[in-house]
Amino acid sequence: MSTRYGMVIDLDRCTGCGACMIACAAENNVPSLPQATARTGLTPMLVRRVSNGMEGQARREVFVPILCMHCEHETPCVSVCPQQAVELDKGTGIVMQMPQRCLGCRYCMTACPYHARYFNWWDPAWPKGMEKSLNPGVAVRMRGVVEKCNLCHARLHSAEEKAAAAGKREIDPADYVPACVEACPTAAIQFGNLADKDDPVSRAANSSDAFRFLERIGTEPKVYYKSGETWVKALKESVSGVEVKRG
Amino acid sequence: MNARRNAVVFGLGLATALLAGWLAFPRALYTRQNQPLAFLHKTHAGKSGYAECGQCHALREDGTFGGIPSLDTCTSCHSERMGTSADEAVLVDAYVKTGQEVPWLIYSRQPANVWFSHAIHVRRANLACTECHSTYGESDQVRIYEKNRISGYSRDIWGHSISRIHFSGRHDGMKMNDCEDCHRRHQVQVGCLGCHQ
Amino acid sequence: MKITRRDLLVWSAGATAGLVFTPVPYKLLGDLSIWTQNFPWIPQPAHGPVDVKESSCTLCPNGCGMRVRMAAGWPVGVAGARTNPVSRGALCPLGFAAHQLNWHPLRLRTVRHRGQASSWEEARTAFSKACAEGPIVIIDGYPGRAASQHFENFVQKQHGVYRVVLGAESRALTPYEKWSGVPAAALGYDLENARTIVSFGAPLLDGWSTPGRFTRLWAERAAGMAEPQLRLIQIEPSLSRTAARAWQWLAIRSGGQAAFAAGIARVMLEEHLVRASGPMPALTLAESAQQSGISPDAIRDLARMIVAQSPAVAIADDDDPAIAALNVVLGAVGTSGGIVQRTKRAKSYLSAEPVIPSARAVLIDSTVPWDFVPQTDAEVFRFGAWEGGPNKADWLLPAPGFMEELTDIPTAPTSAVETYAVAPRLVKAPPEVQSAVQFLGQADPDLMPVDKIIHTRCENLFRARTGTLCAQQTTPVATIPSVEKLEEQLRNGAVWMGEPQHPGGVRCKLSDWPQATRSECPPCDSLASWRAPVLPPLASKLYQESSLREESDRRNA
Amino acid sequence: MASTVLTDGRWIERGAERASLPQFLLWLAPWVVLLAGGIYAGGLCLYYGLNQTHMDNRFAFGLWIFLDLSIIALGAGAFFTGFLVYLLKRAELRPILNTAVVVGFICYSGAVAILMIDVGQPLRAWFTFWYPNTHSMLTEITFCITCYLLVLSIEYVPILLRNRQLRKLPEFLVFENQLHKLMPVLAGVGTFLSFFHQGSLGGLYGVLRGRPFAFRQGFFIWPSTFFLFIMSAIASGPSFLILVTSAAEAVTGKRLVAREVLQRMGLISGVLLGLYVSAKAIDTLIWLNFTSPSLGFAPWQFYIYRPFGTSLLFIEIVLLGLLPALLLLYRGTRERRGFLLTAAALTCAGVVLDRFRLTVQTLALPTLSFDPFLQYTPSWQEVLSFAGVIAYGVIVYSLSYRYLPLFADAKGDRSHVPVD
Repeated sequence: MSTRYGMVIDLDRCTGCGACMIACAAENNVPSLPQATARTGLTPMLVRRVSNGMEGQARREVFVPILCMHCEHETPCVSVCPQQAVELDKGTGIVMQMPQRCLGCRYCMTACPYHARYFNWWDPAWPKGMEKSLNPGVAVRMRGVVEKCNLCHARLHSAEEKAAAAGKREIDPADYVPACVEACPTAAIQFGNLADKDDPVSRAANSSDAFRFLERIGTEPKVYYKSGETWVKALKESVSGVEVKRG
Repeated sequence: MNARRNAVVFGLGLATALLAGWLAFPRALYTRQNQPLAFLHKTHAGKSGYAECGQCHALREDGTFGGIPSLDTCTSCHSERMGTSADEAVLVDAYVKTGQEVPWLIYSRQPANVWFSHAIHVRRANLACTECHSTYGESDQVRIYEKNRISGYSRDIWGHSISRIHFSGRHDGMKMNDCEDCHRRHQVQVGCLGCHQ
Repeated sequence: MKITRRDLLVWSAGATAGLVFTPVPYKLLGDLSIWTQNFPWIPQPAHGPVDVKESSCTLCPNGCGMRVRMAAGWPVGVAGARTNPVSRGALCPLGFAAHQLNWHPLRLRTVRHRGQASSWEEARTAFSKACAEGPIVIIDGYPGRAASQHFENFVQKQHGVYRVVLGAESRALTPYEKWSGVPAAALGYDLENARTIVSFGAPLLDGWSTPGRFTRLWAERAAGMAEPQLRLIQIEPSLSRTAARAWQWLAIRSGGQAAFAAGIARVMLEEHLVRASGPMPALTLAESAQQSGISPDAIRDLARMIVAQSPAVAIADDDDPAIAALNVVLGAVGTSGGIVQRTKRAKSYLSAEPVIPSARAVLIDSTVPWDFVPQTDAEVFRFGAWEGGPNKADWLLPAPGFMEELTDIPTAPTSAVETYAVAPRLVKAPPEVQSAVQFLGQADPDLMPVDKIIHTRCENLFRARTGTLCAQQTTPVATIPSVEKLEEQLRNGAVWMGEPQHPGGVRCKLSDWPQATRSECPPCDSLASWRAPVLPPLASKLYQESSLREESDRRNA
Repeated sequence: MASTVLTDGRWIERGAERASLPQFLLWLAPWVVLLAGGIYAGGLCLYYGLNQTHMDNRFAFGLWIFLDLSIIALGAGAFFTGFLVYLLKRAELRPILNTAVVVGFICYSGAVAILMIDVGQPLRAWFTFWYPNTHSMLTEITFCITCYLLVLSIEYVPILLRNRQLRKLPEFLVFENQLHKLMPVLAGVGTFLSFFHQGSLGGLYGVLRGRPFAFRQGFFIWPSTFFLFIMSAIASGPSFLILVTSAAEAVTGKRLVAREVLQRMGLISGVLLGLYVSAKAIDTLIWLNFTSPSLGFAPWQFYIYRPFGTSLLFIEIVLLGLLPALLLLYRGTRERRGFLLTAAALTCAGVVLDRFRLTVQTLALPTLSFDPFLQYTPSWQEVLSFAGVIAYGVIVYSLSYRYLPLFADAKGDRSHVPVD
């Protein structure tokens, strides 16, 4: 049975601390550039702050972590890439982005309704000496290519290598946990195999509180969200009037 | 007359280009470097009785590949000069005594964007080292290390024939195509990120 | 025969045609694109064996457990250590990039005297000269460490004084010390047994104290539950992160906290909801309602709810005595689920006033927040690993950075149980830096060095034979064969945890309602207890590359 | 004598009257400056990367893609005229054929040049040919456009070789004749290729199910925009040729093509435009009532953001669609030069507006319910580099006009007939 890695993010548990964003950036050698802004920066994991549009005591806010949804069906970015730099992996269900193949046409970015893809507008750079702190498992991307969440693929690599060295065929699930999942202080992000019906994640994904953004587009994203609050559930459908709180 | 002359001149141009492209170009494309020391696999395999590659080029506990042994492996025997060769002197004086690692030039070093797991290929797939590294482990002389001026890759990645045409059907290179060929032969399918990082 | 222009044309036509049948164009095309895949100016990660070291974070006095991935001898990744009983595997966001701080552009690397480049020798001579002339003050931002012990030993011999600068979480506990005589350093919140927590602007879900402790508790007992076992009520003017997630948020008028606390207390006493043990506030309910901007009914309802849902405790975001007094009235002091005494051992500290008279030299440890600037005419020796904007010290002395020195981790300020951990030196410090301890050590060589102090502390733990050692598995100290074993385990990231104490240890005598003394600090979106003057560069993800946190609240990173 | 130094008479067609060389150079000078500026701006983008533009992660496509799509549509006149002349044997259009080829060549080469700057890694662009993803509209476009540019260049060669001096070389003359035999074939190939890439350019956005504003259901594998783009391209191509030749006439002060030819082009344009507009109207209705709602998007919500209100829809379909179509279809208006030109201009404007809405508006609109509506203003580098392309076009056209027999049967009449 092939694996289908997926997530369930409990929005009621997310405190918007941003640990997932920084853990992700550190794990994946994402640079931090002084020129980068909220619209040109690189945040493969991005926590967005959403309000119910009201003011004063009636105001409610929720924090929505947005990452690549690893769409299972008619994956928008896969079909549009002119040179197979993106693919939906048969074995794992991970949507893989290959920066070394990418020519930077950015067609996939216009195709992604979740804005989960980011372009390297600048060459990556680190303060002098800090390149020593780069994660050896992840290649640094160059200017002019698109990158996104690959579900911390370096961790899957080491898990596989460990298994192989031990003479095992399957990896130990405990060895493969993406950085954001590991970092979340409230365990709001659950990660697991959606293809396995007994996996807590697939159970959570099938619960009544679970939903996916823009479900009706029909791309079958593998990142689910859940919340008990009605106004938060309403965010999945496209209705205008609720906007990102600036700052 | 005029036409014949043209033909000759045209042919001359053609010939020049072909010669330059097939003979001069490959030489010009690569820089040639010597290894810091003339390490001979044969001698070491023989004298020190290492039979298996894995005895020196071992896997670490976490399954990652150790690569070329660190200096202390050398020091275990070469703490003092063991012969009269010049390289022996260099080894002991420049490295063993100073404790500085030997800056070996790695023929088969893949770029940072490649993830290759020896554990998976050797333990799981039971491939012999020679599948990729040929019989260098038995060689009795050091090879010149050739580096591509543009890409910075070792020549072993592209393989030694510039055309990459091998009538045996098997390349001596370590290019992506070579990985793909082997994977095709063994019907192993991996996605892009199965081999890239 | 002469070569005509025509010949050249024909010749080059031939050459061009020939070139197509050589590898040249194709190989060049290929290599060129490979070149774009590894631009020479783009850094490459190092090769080398990877291993994981267990340690603790030293960037604020909460000492969360950390797992540090090391490759080729350098830290390449940080994660929370689940084995740590207090932080429980969580870190604040900044902790996840802390391993990059040592290369921060604002890292202090040279001794500076009034802006001019100077040397350690000159600094040392200046210091010993000042010591000879008169009393010196050593200011510590992280009391209870072996280094702090070292400082105290030094000032004892030099007839100087030892002062501390406490963070907001510790300051919030100081009123109880005044009223009960129990040192604030011995007090903590028994959050695990509370059913209601009234936070007066304390960023409980945003880096307050040990981030992992409360956020995990909240996640397990409150998050997304209609009827949570733990009710978090946030009293705050603006919709902060904590307020956004709280069970109830009361948008109070800025500066109305004390009045609001008084109102709650009055309702409790008037309606005899509590044993009338505390003093009656001067404010009438109407007045406190008016000052806090919350209707009397809302105050009354809240008071009743709090008592109904006890054990409850109020948590202040600073040393506001009114909120402490509310806890006294509420009977939350010295009871489980409230403010408890975790140890008998702790001593009380004298916190450093900004104004320091009659000192000849003031030595400020690198753990003191950068914005603490003493008002003194004495010579100021400021240690720091990074500089953060202007600081009026005569001497700026580059100190070891993150994970660059051996230190021990005393109990986190708000913890209900006593803990002890050791953070080993994982990274080689650059040759030009020196810690305050080393500096003093050179001034007075027969002081006990830090590793000795840590060893004696281990001996004490070993002799006391109480508590457990939390690592992959928890082992009672009593079963550990030797002190060496204990110390070794601690140095490898194990955490010692003391026995939970009986809560009744602390009693407050408070005759009349205290006057509000605290000054109002503006609402702040930066993480509560971070003490380094700079942020890791990756913090730009939160402050600059997204709109998650206000740029204005970012310290110069 | 200075005049003999500054003369290029022997390169100009015998009998054809052209401005004096200094005058010509004077005319070229500003365009050359502009071109230089464009090259500089483009160079900046290549050297420092695309941070020189004001595009960002949300506005990943900007001015360049919009204008590329536009000029490729307008350049469609080339293949379509070829198609009419060679395959449908409409010989009466032959006089305008050369212009059509040159204009097409300019539009396509310009577009390709801009695309090379627009991609982040131009040195790797050839991967598309080596590892093509056959499902991607962009692959289809890349292949077709490159091939068609090749075709256009080949079509351009004979015109080039008919230059007075080059003609003198016997080999060239032979070569040119051979090429001429090839022309019908090339026209066929060109038509085929254009048909596909014009369509694929429409598909480019039509397939984006993640962008419900652009997404369209379609027939077989092609979304409706695929066909709409082809229609709009062949409708606007002739109109654009009318504008270009008229512009040339205005500049040179000569009648270059017979009125009938232009009017014929106008009629063709009008017919196709009529078809296109009605098709578009139907498509829009389908989208409003079925496609968009089925994806969970109430269509009205796309039009609440100013300035992209429903008025834009009206302008595009009625003012810039129906109106010019009628103007071109009625002989009365078509034969009045003023109306003809206005109609042609409106037609082109309509197609450009369509491209604009598909590229820019699509990206500005939110997809997630909490997305903001986005603004984007191109940087001077983007604008200047594209201005460079226009300058390049003018220069190439001017040179071709001066030294090549663009209008084979144009009377080089000495008397300066005022443009009526």
